[in-house]
Amino acid sequence: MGKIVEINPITRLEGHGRILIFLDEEGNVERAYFQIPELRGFEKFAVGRPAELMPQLTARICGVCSWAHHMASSKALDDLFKVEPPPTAKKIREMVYNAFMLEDHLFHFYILAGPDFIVGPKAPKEERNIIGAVKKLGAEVVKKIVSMRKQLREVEALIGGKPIHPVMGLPGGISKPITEEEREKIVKVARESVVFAKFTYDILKKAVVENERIFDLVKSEEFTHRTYYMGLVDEKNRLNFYEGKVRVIDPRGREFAKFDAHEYREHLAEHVEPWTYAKFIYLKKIGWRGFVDGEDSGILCVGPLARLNVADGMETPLAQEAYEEMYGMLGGKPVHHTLAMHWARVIEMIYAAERFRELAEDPEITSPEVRNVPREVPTLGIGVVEAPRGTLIHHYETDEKGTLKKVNLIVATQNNIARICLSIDKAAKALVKGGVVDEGILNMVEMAFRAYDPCHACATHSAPGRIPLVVEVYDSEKKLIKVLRN
Amino acid sequence: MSVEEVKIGVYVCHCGKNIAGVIDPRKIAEFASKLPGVVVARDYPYMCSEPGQALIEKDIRELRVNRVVVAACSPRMHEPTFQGVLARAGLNPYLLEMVNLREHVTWVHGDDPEAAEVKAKELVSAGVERVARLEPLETERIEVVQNALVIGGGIAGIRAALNLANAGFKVYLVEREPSIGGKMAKLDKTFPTLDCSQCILTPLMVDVANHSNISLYTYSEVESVEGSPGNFLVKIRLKPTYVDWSKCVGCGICIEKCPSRVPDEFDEGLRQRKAIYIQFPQAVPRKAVIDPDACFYLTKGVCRVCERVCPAGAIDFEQEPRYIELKVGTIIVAVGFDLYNPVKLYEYGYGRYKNVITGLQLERLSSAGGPTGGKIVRPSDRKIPKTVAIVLCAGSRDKAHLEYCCRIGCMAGLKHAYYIKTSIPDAKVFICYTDMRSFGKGYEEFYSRIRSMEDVYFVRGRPMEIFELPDGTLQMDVYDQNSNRMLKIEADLIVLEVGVVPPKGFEELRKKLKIPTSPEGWGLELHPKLKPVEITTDGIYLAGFIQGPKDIPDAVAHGGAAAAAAITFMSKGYIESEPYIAEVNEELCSGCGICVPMCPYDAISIVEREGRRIAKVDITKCKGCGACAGACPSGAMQQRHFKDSQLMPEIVALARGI
Amino acid sequence: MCSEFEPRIIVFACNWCSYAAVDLAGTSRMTYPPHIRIVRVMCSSRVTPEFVLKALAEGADAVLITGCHPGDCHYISGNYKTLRRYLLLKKTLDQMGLGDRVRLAWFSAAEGERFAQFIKEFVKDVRKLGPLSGGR
Amino acid sequence: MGKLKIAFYWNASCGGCEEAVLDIGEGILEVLEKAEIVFWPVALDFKLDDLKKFANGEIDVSFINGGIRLSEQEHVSKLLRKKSKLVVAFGSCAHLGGVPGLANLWKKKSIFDYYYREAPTVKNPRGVVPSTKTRVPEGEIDLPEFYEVLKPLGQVVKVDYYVPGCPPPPNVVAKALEVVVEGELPPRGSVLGASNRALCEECPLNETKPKELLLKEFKRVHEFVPDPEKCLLAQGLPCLGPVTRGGCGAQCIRANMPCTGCFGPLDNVEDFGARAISFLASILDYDTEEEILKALEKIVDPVGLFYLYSLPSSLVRDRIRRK
Repeated sequence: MGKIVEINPITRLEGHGRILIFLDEEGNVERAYFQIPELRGFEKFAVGRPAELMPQLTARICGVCSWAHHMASSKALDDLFKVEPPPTAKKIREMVYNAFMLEDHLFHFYILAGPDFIVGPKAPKEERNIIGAVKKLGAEVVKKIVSMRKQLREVEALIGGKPIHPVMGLPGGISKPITEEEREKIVKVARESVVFAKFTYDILKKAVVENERIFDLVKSEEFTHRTYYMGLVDEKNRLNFYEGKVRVIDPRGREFAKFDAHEYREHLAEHVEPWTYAKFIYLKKIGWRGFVDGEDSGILCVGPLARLNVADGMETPLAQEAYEEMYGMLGGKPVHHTLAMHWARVIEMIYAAERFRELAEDPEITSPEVRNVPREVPTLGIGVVEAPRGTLIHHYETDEKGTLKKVNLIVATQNNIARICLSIDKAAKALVKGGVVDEGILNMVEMAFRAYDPCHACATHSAPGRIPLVVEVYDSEKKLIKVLRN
Repeated sequence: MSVEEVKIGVYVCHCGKNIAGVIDPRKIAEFASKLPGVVVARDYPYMCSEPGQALIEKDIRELRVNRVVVAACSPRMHEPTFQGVLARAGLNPYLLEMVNLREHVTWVHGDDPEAAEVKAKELVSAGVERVARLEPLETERIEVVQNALVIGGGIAGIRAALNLANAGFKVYLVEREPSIGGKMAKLDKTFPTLDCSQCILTPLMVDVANHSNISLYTYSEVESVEGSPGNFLVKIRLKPTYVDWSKCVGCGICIEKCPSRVPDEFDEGLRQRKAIYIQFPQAVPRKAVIDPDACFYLTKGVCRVCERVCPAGAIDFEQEPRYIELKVGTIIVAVGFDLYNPVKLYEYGYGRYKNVITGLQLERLSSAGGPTGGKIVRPSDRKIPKTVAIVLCAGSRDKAHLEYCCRIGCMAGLKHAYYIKTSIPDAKVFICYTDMRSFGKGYEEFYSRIRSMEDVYFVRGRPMEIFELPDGTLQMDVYDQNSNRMLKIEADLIVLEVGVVPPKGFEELRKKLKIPTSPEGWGLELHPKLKPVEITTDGIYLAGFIQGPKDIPDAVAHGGAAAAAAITFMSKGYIESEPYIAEVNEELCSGCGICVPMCPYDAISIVEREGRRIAKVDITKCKGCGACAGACPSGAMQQRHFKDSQLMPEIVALARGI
Repeated sequence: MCSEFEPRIIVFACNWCSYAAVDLAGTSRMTYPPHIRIVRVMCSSRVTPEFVLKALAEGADAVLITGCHPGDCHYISGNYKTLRRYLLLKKTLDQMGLGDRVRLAWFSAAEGERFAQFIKEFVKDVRKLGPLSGGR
Repeated sequence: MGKLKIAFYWNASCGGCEEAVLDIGEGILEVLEKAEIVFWPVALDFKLDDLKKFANGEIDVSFINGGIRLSEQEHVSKLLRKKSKLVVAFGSCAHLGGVPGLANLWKKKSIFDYYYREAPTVKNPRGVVPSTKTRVPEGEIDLPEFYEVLKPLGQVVKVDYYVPGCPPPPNVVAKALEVVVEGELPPRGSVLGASNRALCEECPLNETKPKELLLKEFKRVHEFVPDPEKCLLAQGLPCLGPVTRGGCGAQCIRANMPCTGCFGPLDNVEDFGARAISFLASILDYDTEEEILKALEKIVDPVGLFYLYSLPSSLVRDRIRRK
């Protein structure tokens, strides 16, 4: 009878994330399980509701990325009611969405991941937290960060009604246009955000690229998985958060598939395990081969790194520069290093800021034409966006009155869960040997886990950048022999 | 609002055997005595009796009881009685709750005493829950307008109008026909005394016309009724007569010259009248009227003969309907009745056979002022009928037509036999009856008098079907239950004593006045025995036939009773304002305005108060329906005596049970 | 067991028509099942859906709202408001599987017999539905 | 005297309430002068064991958001209740059940069957669904139980105060924290930080209501472009402002969208939906069943409209015949 190591983080993915590590007689890891004990059943209780309620209803799936659901839902409604929003409506949607992506990414980089790099992974844990990060960055910088986030929130509220659970989304457009005065405020924020994004990129480079120890860590095998990647690209195969086609590349970087959201069911499938409430998304055409990586396993990865891996480049200049720099330094595409996700995230911040500014300055942005009233009979609608954590798909089917009959949601983090399991399993296997549980495991597992920024609704739940873990080591008689805490 | 501790007294009435015959009031009182807040619970044979009331008064005085539950009959019966008791004992009368053990329990669950007892207990406990939360209410006195409106100028309406006028009240009498007089004016004689109908009616009609306290509006109808008991605002529509009555002297020249003829309604279609006409010789007022559907000028645009010949120049084709508004304290409804449509009695052939007529038509034939100058002939060939059959209960007491008794057919039938025998002595008369109902004063005597006449035959049975022979003579088979023989009767004339129904137009009128009706459509009195003229609304009374079939004496008595009720109501001079009005909790009100259109009396408005918009209730307009409270989204609007805080505990108690 | 279950039904009655009808049923000694409990209001328009849900929540198996026939409301138009609220409440309760537990019926002051008849039928129907309690 | 001890915790929530707290920004610092946060797994490293170490009632106030859907959530909430002098239900889910409460129209089984077996993308030939205990080759894994229904916090532990909103807007959060920290607490059971009157009072469009607000038809938000200067209800949109507690500043209406009622009912309203039904139906200007039903066709989903945030606290919650 083997030992059990239970890592029980109080942090969660929409619930408490929980890691169980099973050891064999020799005390080596047999298998690590990552568990998500949370379910609310949106897909079921959305049935019977009027479709137009969905942008607000699905926003409640996640209070952190409510904008992502709100946007995917609004697009699904355009499709459902077969109505094209006026150009200005689309621009406002994409503009506020980029502002949101920036706000979300910056929060994750500074507050969550920051300590790992800014303070350093091997620094004493007392310092490796937000307090430490603040010390290192200096009060000035911190003020900058806080004020940037505040301003971005204000833009979200201005356009969406509320920064959390916005209400603007409607089939065929948005609920209200932007006035000139409002635009002035927005432009100001947008310009400042570009400066801020660049500044952030410098911080990243100093902390990661110019720090050999961390750079090696990023490239280390423990944090590497050769999997498929998925993300949205525009007609020029450039990264886009708001619209485009879904592109999938294989572990060797070759295009494996490029499809319209309507065909998602031919490409994606969900696997169920009895020990967690989460479903595991995998590539249907490859199939589910269990928790293994490589070309023969359908396991895929989404999110910042995946998006850059599937895109041929960035549409905005500064972001393109940074993009080339990263791949240059990491030896070309695709990059399989989990920790490179942080790097990719900051590059996306630059893109989001640039795109935000571009749209805010667009003369058309203040046109009062922000809605086309649907006339068609609704049947089926599918909408896709890139959420901060990856591809997000909303799929609705209704009766002729627009009452929902069937709802299916492919939520960003679900795409990653299988890979997160791999990362944790790998870290565990690398670090737990012969029953000896290296204290470093906590930090390693933590970093592997956090790189994915698993649905921020959870990540925020460990704002200081530390997933509090308990490691309990039992001997074969199930007697507790060691307790570890970070 | 009183902060003093609640002390509830519960009083369970036996109501003789009505309640005690099914459940044991002692057990109920015993149960009640243990309920929260109850300091005393008693039972008594008749709570409404003087000693019963004294019992409650005593407890209020001596035990300081400050909330009273009376478990007895319906509040609609005795609530005022017991409110009076509280008032006499110095307690606010609205701190009373009546639990309806009689109508709602013992009278309907006599078949299941156990269940009845449980239900009684639950109702009492709910009553206790409610009474504990009742609050004292104040009302104010509202002055009652000292005028009365009488709708309908038949004998009942005339009687009521005269009584009111003689008592010194201003009366407006509204009649839709050109003249008052109603059905009675069409009768030749009245049973059983055989007075000449016109001779006794006309003087009263003239009194009405001349009475200084009566304003008469004939050829007029009630357009709308607003306001409340004691202060009704009534709109009257004066239909255009196209004759300026202030000029018309009723000379009748216009009538002679008028070229258009139509069947005469007053003579039951037995002769023709002109388009311009005076309803009947004794008409009050005796003025001409132009029938717009018959007049050539008004229908085809050519003629105007009357205009040319009228010496008074009274003709006025430009007339439009006129409207007047009357403020009255009381309204008496005396709109009479119509005959049941005899055509529906297909097997009797009315409308197909000329010589089948109604009793009312016979009245016209027999009347000196009628189409034949009082000569009874058969319509087909104006021959004197030698054999006449009189069929009673034509449509009455017949589930296929009218289930109820018309209360006049039997005596009218006898009277009609008398008409025949006196004007055609050698005639044979058959009276086909179901039961001979001669209940009134002198009726039985009249019955035997006719019975004893020669050649008047009484057949107990209804004809199956009537056939017409080529010469217009009629034939019918009747099974006579007296002789147990099938009789084949050949008659020259058959008179149908047709059943009675509420008059045309009553359905609209009753809606305007909110008069409840019985399933047959007659006006529904408040209590079949004790309140024969009152209805659910104070200040509105029923008079005569409209409350249900009556003969003349009863109709007259009923009209008098209605007048007396109205006089009583007005003489008091005031009524209490509605206690159960709506009130706004200004602290909670957001001024959303949902309540405003809820009010049928326009009593709610949104006002500015310290820079806030809030709802305001005009308590003089509020009638206490609670529609606003039912709609209020925040619970700021409440109805006194029916607040959420008073109804919810009652609902909870009843839903949970004991 | 539903066959022998004794339902509890709350009836809201307006003072002028339906309550009078219930009284008349009594005065005319019509018998009907003892399962109903009457709550008297001046007009059915005072009855807010909250009362109905409260009754169902606290143990009633069904609720009957009664009032004057359309056009006969003592307060001119109260029963129309009742009708509007009832129809929307019913539609809502249908979604919760409770729609057949709440009814609306009009009774004139003269319809005591019809009331008694109606209650007999209604009690029968509610028996068929079975007890409401224990939905949890 | 020492600083006030405050705890924050979440149950079946979306995280929006956590963000809402973070969004008061500088405000949190003022709070921290008078109070110390002793338990906030979201933001600080504290574990259940640490919580267990507190004496009963040692924590002054616990702010708990999210509904109770899993056994684990009930467990922690009860523990917090024991350790706290005051418990504040924070946000619509803890207050009324919230949007996820709509799941109470269905049985647990129906939810599982669809989510794990019938959903279009699921490949689950063996029909596996999560269970509280699973034997895996390496041993046994347990999982918190998913309850038949979701409950608001108040139905699981005694709640002293409520903070409304989905999520509570910064001004409300700040006000609520302030009264707690300053100890200016209203009677138990009160709602903190919000108004005691319906939203209409603070709605910029209230004055634009017609004197007699009656509707000939209801409209759906996507069917027309409402005039942003006119009362949305008067334009036929079922805006729940009249029945909803104010305090949010009419954010949604300022974005030209009707109020959906996230602040819940006012003090003396027992059932939010019932009141909403009553006022909305009452102003429908028809008198015949046919006309009324015709107009009501636009209310395609009454439960979703009237109970979007409060189904688990409806009076008939225990009576619902779940599908």
